[in-house]
Amino acid sequence: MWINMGPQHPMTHGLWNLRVKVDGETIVDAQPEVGYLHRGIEKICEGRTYTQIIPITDRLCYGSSLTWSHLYCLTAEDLMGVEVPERAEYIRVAAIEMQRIASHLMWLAAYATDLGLMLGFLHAMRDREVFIDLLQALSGSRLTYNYPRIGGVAHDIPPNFERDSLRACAYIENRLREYEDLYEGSRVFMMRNVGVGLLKKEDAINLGVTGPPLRACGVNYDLRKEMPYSVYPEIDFQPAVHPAGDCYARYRVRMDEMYESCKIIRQAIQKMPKGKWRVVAPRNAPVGTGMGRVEDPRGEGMMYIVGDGTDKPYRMKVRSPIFVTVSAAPRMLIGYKVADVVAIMGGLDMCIGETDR
Amino acid sequence: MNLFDFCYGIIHWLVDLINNIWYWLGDFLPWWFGDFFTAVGDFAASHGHIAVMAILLEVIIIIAIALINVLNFIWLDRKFMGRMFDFYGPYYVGYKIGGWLQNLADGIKLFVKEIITPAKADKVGFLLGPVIYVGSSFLALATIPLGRQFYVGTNTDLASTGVGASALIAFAFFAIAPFSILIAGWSSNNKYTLIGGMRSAAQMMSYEIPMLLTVASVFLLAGSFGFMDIVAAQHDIWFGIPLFIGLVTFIVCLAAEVEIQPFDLPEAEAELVEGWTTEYCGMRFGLFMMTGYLRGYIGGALATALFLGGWHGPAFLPDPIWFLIKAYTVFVLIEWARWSLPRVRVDQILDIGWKRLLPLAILNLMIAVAVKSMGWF
Amino acid sequence: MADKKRLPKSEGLIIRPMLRSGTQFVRSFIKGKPNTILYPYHILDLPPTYRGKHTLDFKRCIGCGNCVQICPNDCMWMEKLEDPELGKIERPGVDMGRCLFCGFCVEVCPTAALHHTVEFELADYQREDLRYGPRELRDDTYADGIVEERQKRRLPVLDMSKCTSCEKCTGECPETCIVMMPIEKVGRSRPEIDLAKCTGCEKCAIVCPEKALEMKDVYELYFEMPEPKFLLSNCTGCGACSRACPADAIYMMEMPGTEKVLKDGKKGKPKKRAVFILEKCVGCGKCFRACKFAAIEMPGVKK
Amino acid sequence: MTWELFVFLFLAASGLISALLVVRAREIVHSVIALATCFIAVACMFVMLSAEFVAIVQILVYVGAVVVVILFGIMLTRRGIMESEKR
Repeated sequence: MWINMGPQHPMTHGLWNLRVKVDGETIVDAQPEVGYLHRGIEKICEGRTYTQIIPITDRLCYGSSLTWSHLYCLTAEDLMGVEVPERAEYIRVAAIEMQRIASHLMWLAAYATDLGLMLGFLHAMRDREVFIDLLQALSGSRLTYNYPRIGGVAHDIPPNFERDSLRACAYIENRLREYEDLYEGSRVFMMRNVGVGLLKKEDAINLGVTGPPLRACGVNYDLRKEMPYSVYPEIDFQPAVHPAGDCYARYRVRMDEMYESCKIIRQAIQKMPKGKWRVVAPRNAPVGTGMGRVEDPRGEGMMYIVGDGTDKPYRMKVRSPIFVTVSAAPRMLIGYKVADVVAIMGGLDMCIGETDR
Repeated sequence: MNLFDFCYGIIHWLVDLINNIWYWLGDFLPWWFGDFFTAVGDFAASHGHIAVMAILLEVIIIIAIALINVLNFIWLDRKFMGRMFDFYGPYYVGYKIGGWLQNLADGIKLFVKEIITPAKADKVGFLLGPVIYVGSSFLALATIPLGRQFYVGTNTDLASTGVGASALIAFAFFAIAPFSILIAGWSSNNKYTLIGGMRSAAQMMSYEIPMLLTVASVFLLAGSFGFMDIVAAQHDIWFGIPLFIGLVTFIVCLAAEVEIQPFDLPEAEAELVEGWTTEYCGMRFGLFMMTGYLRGYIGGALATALFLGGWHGPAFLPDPIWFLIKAYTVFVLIEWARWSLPRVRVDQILDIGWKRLLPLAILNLMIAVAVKSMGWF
Repeated sequence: MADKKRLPKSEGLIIRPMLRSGTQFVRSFIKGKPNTILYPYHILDLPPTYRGKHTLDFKRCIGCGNCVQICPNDCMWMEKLEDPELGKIERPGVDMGRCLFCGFCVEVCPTAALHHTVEFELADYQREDLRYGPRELRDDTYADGIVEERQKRRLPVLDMSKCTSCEKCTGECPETCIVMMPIEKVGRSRPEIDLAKCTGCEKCAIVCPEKALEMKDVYELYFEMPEPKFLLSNCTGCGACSRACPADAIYMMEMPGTEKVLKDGKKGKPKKRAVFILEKCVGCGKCFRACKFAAIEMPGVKK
Repeated sequence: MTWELFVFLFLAASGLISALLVVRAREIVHSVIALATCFIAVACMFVMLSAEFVAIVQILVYVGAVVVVILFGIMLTRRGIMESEKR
């Protein structure tokens, strides 16, 4: 029996369809279908000037919009050859890591409801609010921040930002321990997660899985270490890796990443120099190509822009991590129960905005 | 004076009152009409007739108490959940009484909503599903005594015992629910509802056995199938203390039977959209939801009567109050576990039922046999 | 089928999560108040950087239309108005139904006349009601009350109509950032100020005999705006660009030696040419649009 | 006519009609519903004969078992076959 999970289904976290063929309650085949949220962002960007694209790239992912506009700015700076002031780089790193924590907390919330734990949902959403408030004070908006600019960031940091962010880090580290009790301390959670959705290391590499699902397979591949961008080389942190390759490993990797992000925010705030936070970016890009890669909360995000000398890009390409990762879903799903679909797909942290673009 | 006497008295008084007017009216009419009037009045005032009406009144009283308790339960659940989740819960509707009226508002909203029957649904089954579910749950409620004198009786002579096998009746009707759920799930003609119904059947069947085994140990200790005897036997010590394993097993099974959170697979909203209630809307869904909480109340009442000493407690509060306090405590305990645990998978729930709870239930039964044969009860 | 793995030890089965939720329950009472904000009754605490509804300072706004140019969603438009104080003016309006609140219009405003307020309750009954014209956005006091994010500099601003090319300012400048540049075919030169070097010492403004250099507040602009390129061969001297320029950066100057000799031997009026003071240019493209003879080129600006 | 006679007639009628429906119904689930109704009617009759325990066991065992019957009914038959026979 084929079951359509989606496009309107609590499991999907967006608009996509997972067709699952079940034998009893065991999955024998699965077909992810995406494309319900296609907005043609790559094409829209070709009709806009380089500045005007920044708010559009915010809309790529509703979970971590800052990462994507940062990625776009990195790419455009690579194309135009703009040197970013050091203060702006540190502000960006702090903001991205806040966004990463917020995104992971949103994942944790969604994952909790997938497994039926409403308490986890509301607690994680409440604590995400702390970081959303910080980013709101920083950028002026709650979801689509539109904060990075080509050649820096939009504003300087607001007063009390250092104090508040250090306080938020301490707060969230306390809370994370609470979550660990709530999730890992619970026998039921472990029953649902350990040994579910196993993905082999080779399969993960062959299918192009990136980010936490890849690191959960025991592959130590973090772009912040492998291809350092921004000021990550000057910051001391360890990428979170777990060897098991199941849902629990993915959960563990994300939890560890949140701890690491707190460390990074602290270092970025302490090392932040005084000075300019923005330089004037040229209006017209030269003829040539620019490329940027970042470690998105969901995996490796990549952008590629071809400039033709005018103020609009000739071509823009976005590589979204989830679009690639979701193709590995059938490998993880087959052989498990229908109830495991939510655990496995929830563990991938689906974000349809960037997948369909 | 027990509940039956009380109702009998009221009905008797009412019938007398009406009969006075009736006979008075008959005096104005010719003699053959007057005779007819007298015959009807005498029939109405006969013992059997008044007894039937008294039983009906009893049922109405019990249902009213149950429904008020259900409203309380929903409110309590929401408030408790809200504080646990760090929000207020019901707040504005009935601000002075802590948002208690929110349930009534929800009920009114559900009442005025349109009831849609899916075009491809099986009409008979779609209608029968909620009917059987609600009906069987209310029937299970009927035999549970709230106090020494507060139970549905049929006869004044049975004052001390109530219905002979009342506990068995409660469990028999409590066990009908999966039948209605399966009917509702099948007739909605939807894959999710069908899977939900199947899960419900599998789950309830596998939890019925450990539950009845634990209950059997209680029957063994009390030496009776009736609630009145069981509660009376707990006068010195609650059965929950020697049969602690049984109490835990019973509450876990109860959570599974009532389908609340760690075991609410039939309506797992993340995987099967809303499980077997997916296609229901309006007041039919409202009935399902209300009956879910009603079953929670029944479950709490059963646990109270069987393990927690029923209405026994210090005498400064009347019997039904003690009973309800214990039932509420059991309910809150179940809710606490409900909001802090994720959902179990379908094969794991059967594992828990057959591999963990069944041995525990048998162990509990053995303890009961040992205790009984030692002559402590 | 899944490998049967041994579950890691989670001590206490369900005790730890239940204790955590119970702790939260107790904490909620100790704190006295849950985390919820009862929205319509309790007002949200928003930071001053919040991007809500726009305000427009009519006195600061020069009507350049840069905000309309940069808007990614084309949700702004320029509206011609008749104001009792300011006369005939052009001011922007915003369609809140299409606005994505990116804040570019505020960032690009050369005079910091547009601002976002923290007002966010913009819901209305009809789509047309969401179109806020300039009069509805007007708030002439808001911009003075807030701390400007962008750096404000006091810079000498040249009024070319008063300048006599006396070169006094060049000698006075301690940073040597003022250079006299000859203007083609006019026979005069004008001071060109390198704003990047300027420290705002005000010496040039003091020394100027005609008060042609004045110190004014100029906001730093982070966007590189397109610059007009002037083609002298196509210019007819009509003056349309000068009238269109909102920043007062184009002056019409007479070119000596181009006078037509009339029949009665008298000399007519000389031809005029446009002189661009690019330091004052805000890059709005209005001159480009006003010019009917293709004498101004602006790459990247729509006609 | 006493109450008991009236109730007995009602129960007997519903028991008979539902027993007939078990055989006559097209949908297998309908016949199972009728079967359950029949059992419950019989159980009520046991109550009237003051054989309460038998009645309760009737409900517990038989109505519980009906669920299994439905499960097998759904699993072992296909709806398409039944509908094609109807035409």
